[in-house]
Amino acid sequence: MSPILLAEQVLNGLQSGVMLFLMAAGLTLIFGVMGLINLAHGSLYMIGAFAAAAVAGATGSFALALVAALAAAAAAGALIELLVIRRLYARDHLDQVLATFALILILSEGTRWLFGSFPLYLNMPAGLSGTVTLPGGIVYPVYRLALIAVGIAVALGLWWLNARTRLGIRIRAGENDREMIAALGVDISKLYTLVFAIGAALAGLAGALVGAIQSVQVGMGEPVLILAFVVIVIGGIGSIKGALIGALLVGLTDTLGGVLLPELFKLFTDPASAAATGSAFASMAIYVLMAGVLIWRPTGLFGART
Amino acid sequence: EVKIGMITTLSGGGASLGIDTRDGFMLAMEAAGRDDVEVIIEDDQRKPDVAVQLADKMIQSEKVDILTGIVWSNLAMAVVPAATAQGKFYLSTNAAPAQLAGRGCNPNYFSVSYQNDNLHEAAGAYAKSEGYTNPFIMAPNYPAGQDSLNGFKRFYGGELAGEVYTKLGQTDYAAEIAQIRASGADSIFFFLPGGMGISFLKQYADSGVDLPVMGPAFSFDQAILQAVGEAAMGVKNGSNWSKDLDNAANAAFVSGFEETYGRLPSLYAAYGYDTANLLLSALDVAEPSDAEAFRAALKAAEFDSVRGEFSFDTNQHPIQDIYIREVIKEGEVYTNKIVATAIEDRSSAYVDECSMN
Amino acid sequence: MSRERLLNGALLLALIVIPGWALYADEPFTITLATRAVIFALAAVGLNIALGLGGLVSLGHAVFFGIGGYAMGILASHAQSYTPLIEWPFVIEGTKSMPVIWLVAIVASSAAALLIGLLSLRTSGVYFIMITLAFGQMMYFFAISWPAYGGEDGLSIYVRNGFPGLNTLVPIQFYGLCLALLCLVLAFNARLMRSPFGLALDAARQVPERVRAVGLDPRRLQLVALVISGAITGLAGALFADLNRFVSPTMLSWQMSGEIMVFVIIGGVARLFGPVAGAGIYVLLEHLLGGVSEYWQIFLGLVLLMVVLFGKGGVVGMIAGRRRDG
Amino acid sequence: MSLLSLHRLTASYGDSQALFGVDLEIAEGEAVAMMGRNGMGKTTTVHCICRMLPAHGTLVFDGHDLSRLPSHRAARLGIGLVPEGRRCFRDLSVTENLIAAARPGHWDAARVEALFPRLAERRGQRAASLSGGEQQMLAIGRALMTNPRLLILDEATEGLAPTVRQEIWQAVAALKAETGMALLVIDKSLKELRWACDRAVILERGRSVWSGTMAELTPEIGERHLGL
Amino acid sequence: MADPVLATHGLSKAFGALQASDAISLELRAGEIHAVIGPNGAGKSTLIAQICGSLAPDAGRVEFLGRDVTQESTQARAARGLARTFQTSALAMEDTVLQNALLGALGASGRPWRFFSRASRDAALLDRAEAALEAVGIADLCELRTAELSHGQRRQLEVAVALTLEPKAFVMDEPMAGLGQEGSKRLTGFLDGLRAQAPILLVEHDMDAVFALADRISVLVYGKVIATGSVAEIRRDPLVRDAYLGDEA
Ligand SMILES: Nc1ncnc2c1ncn2[C@@H]1O[C@H](COP(=O)(O)OP(=O)(O)OP(=O)(O)O)[C@@H](O)[C@H]1O
Ligand SMILES: Nc1ncnc2c1ncn2[C@@H]1O[C@H](COP(=O)(O)OP(=O)(O)OP(=O)(O)O)[C@@H](O)[C@H]1O
Ligand SMILES: [Mg+2]
Ligand SMILES: [Mg+2]
Repeated sequence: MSPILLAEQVLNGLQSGVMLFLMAAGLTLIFGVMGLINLAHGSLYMIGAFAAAAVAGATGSFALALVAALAAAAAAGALIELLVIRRLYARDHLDQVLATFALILILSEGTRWLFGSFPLYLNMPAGLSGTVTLPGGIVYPVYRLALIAVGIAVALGLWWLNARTRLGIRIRAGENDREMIAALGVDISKLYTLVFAIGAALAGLAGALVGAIQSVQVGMGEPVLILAFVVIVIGGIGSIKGALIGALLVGLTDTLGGVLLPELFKLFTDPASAAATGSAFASMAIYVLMAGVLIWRPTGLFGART
Repeated sequence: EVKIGMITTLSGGGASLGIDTRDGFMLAMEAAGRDDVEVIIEDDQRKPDVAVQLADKMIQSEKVDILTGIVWSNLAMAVVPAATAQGKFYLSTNAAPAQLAGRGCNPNYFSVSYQNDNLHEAAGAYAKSEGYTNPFIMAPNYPAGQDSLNGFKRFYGGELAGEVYTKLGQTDYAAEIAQIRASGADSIFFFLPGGMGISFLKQYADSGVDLPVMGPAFSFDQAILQAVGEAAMGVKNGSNWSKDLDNAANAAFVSGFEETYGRLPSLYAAYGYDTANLLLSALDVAEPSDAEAFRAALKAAEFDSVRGEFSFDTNQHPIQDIYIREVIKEGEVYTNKIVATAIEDRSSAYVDECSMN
Repeated sequence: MSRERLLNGALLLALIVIPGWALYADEPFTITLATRAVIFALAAVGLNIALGLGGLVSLGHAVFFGIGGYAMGILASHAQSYTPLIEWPFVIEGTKSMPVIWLVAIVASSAAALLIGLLSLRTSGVYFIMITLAFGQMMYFFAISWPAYGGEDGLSIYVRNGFPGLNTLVPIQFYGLCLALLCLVLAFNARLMRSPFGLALDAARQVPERVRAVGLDPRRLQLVALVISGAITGLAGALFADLNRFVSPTMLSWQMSGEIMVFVIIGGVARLFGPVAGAGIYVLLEHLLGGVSEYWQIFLGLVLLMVVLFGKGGVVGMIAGRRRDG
Repeated sequence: MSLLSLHRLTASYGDSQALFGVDLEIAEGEAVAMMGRNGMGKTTTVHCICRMLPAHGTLVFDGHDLSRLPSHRAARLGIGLVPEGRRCFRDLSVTENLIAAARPGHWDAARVEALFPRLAERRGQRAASLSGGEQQMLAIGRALMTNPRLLILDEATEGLAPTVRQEIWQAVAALKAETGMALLVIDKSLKELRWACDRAVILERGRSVWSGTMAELTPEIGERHLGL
Repeated sequence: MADPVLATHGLSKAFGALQASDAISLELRAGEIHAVIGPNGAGKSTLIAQICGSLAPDAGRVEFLGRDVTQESTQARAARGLARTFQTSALAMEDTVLQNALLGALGASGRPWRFFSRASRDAALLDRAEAALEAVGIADLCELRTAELSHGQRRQLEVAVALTLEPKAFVMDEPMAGLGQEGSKRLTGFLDGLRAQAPILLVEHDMDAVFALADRISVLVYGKVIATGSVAEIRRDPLVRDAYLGDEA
């Protein structure tokens, strides 16, 4: 493998990491900061993608599609929080798991009922299609560079919200002791609805942005959900920095594992079975990474030590 | 009174395939208008254990005579051996894994669609006939994916620029596209069913790499093409059916399907339709309760297939022509047209392993 | 007699009466359905020991379920094709005898639980959920792409395995076998909950530092609980594979882990009969709603949602009230 | 007119009733001690006032009927709580704990740090790793950040060193004198309560059984109700 | 003089720049109550954590019954007979008071690997648990769930659980905290008698109790022992008055 190809693959890994962060960002907020296990996060991602596809199909405008994705996911998030999640903060994680599992069923099948079973069309705007040549001769799609930019902007925004604003501090306080923060005069219920809606909107945004280069279909949210959890847990729950670094690690491991492991096995067997064996190990790579990180650091890379 | 049990995927991510299967099947059933045939349809959720449970239910409490409808090979492998072991007939509308064509063939099992390798073989034959000398081939790492690449290689037979297995369910193909770019390939063959194919094609179209692309029909089928859009234009795909196949049965099927359901039919609909017609033709001759006679009637395949000439080989898999289609745009709709015949009278690679010779 | 005991009795009675009726009315599929529920209940009883008593929220129990399933699949497929499992250093043949398969399933899944436990118990809370999920995913992807035993296509066993003195192909006999195992395990579980071990485990879940301060090692208690739990779920996996005469990687998927967990939660965490009620209700809902509409999962979702929102402590909690110990 | 007035207050935890009729009046600027043996309902009464536990009976603060308000609204009317067991926000730093509670008024982080210099030294430290006494100071500081008109101190000097305790009582007295803040104080040290409070109520088995000025609290009464 | 039951030699622990324990050497002798007092944040709980094994010291040793236990786990030390109470109650809140006490008895018995017998029917365990609850005066609460106890009642249970261990030494972190006047008085009387059973290392801010109970007092300031002596000596010590006691002396 030539050095330039390797460099390109490293870049691909980092890029896919940022994309993963974008997908995980909303979950970081809801899970990491509010401490709520929201399995329905993937469904909110799907709702964003479907809303975008529907609006893009009707109006032809990608900008409007993004707005629609944000709005639809935020609205769905707020509604879900008011009707369901609100009753679950005081319960243990298990009730949250079951309730949000039920929400997956409802939202997925509801979406299918509305939009049918066939994948939808959503493409990137013409202005962002095509490639640029980076220094070193790497040809790279413009749209992916735009995704990197959005991902980094979201990371900074979240970090600022969480660490630097009173809203962020109060939310984290509520995560420690809801009753107490309310007794100090903070309307924590309203804050939580707001945060949940923001998290949902981020999921919707990711769904729309990533949906333009992937397939928009029912069920698209579930693989993302698992990956997003992997990312957050590797980074350490509640840490935005951790989520970003976790995402980059996962992106790199996944990409380089898929590329390098088959090469490695080619040293031992014929190309066809090397490709198969290598890719078999590659598909386990991120889980091996996660288990390894947790065994080494039981609360993730940047999680709070007790 | 004959009962037919259809087990197919009607909910969740893979539902579109099952829905087309069902709609094609029912189109033929309703056209026949026979009130002595009852079809029971159930949703397998794409889970093997649910499919097994449904098969048990249909056999044990509904007492069906014939089962059909399963889309996925892994579900077929869960249901078919047990069902045929209990003396039921199974007619496959899609999935036709190698085991069931070879060592595991069974007198009560018929594949009406194809043998899984066929469409990949067509792409391989096409690559050879086009004179490609350095294709890059790619499929997900699971049995069907491995069969796919083997099928392609079987009829292509030349050098490869690269052979890559991706993860099942992968959504980002930047790394593979970079490998393709660097490999010096002169063409690409890929098998990535469902959403994986959509993702790959969108990303490929935006990558600046511009090589001819081939694949089996699954990734370029009617339902999926609309989601891929412009990115699929010009792609060559191997198929045993196309909506522009010139025969009377096909014309009637395509217009009837469009009229009834308001959309163009897919491959799966065509297989469903053919399966129903095959069944009906056999029911005209014999009752399923008379297994010997019914089997013979099925095997005769006295029906008008939408694929034109159609007969069964000794392993009860089809012998048929396999074509190459090209993705085109008709008005606002993306669809396919046949551009070549890849292999004539193709049976399957495993027929000699089947003991029913 | 407490309401919970009455409820437990009623559930047990239903498990006997319903299949009895089905036998009488010649509805063999109802028996198959009941068998499915009983096996799922067994898997969930296993999980409940880790999750309810030990507080170990494992999202990787499909590993044990799947290992049990593959123990049956591998042994039976070798017996079917008359090829030995291994030939070196000594020959091991496949088998079609259920008791042997069960034993292998239990040993293999406890070994897996021991290994996973040793590594995972360093973490706790949500991290534990995720690390068990990680092990589950590793097994799943391994099974999918490992060609020897069918990969994603799985392994088909054409005839059910045998049990001395029974014809397991007769639905009611196989059902009886599964029910007997479930009762055995429930009886064990009932003893366990009140035993000294149960007391210490319960405390280890709530205040590990206190348990340490009285001279016990909470992690070791939890490890033993996980091993017991994995063994039971593994046994259920072997039965499930036998019910379907088929095993595939879906038994190892995270959705499977999630489903087993859902059985426990809807039934009632840490309640003896919670998993039984949960599995029964789930199988019943799946069966009844499946015919209602193509979008039946919406209704399933709504029912589950109602159970969490309005029934604290699952169905058993709803009916029998809050848990009383002692 | 009294700032806070409770009349025949009753409350239950699920099936078990904990308060059977508590009467309590606190006037603007007054410091009242609430006394009673362990488990007699002092904390329960505080929870009712802060709307953390539903209650029956009259519950009026500054002319507002509290019994219909959610907890945060009651707090915004000017009730500040230093809860039993401190309950600092574990994962937040000292400064963040203070910011989380902040509401406009003359108390801000700088003033709190001036009152408790130890907190200034530990500004960036996670609350969970503070020493017991430091957490207690933080809990008081946090309640002050809400700029309350009534400050409730539930065992606020538990676990504090004698010197610190003296400082706190002095600070409390100064607060009262300076800002006219009313106080409801639960504490076990009778000596210090006498020094800091104007009046006292005594609870016994969920009922207020005695009330009067500190001077009226004779040793006999102490012996009868408090087991002194 | 007999060997001390429990001793620390030069225990040191730093949290970043903060020296929480600075070469602490202490002894707890048979039959005595040795009080450790000091300002908040002086490092008392940190010292206890190192003695009991939940925190590893940077340097120094812990000796218990003449054996170096520095490398041993918390549970191993507890099994040797070192009982502690926590500054913030650590109890199984969902369980009953009796079950919490039974847990202590079970720990002391060292036989938790019994899967079939019933814990609440085990006479040996039950006797121990009930005796301990009786001793601290909450035997009548034994069927209540711990979450239903008031703060003070939980403090009492905390001590009872330590008692069930029938240990060779007690380490208590502010057992009086949260107890009312009456409760403190009662516990003081109780601890007074307990020293005959096993010596007590007592961390406490309740000076009435400390002065009434302690045979010796060590004063910890900024992680250092600045004075050790009898009650009278400590009360007189101007350094201690300044750093800690104020007018309490
Ligand atoms: N969460 C609860 N559930 C049930 N009962 C409770 C609960 N909290 C307290 N109780 C009961 O209510 C009564 C009053 O408790 P409360 O906490 O108000 O006492 P207190 O006067 O503050 O005592 P202490 O001085 O020990 O803190 C006690 O008898 C206690 O058992
Ligand atoms: N994990 C930690 N990280 C950083 N600092 C810590 C940690 N644990 C304790 N400290 C600091 O070490 C010092 C000693 O704490 P310790 O809890 O031992 O005090 P203490 O003497 O028990 O005080 P108190 O009487 O208030 O309980 C405190 O200043 C505390 O903030
Ligand atoms: Mg209290
Ligand atoms: Mg302390």
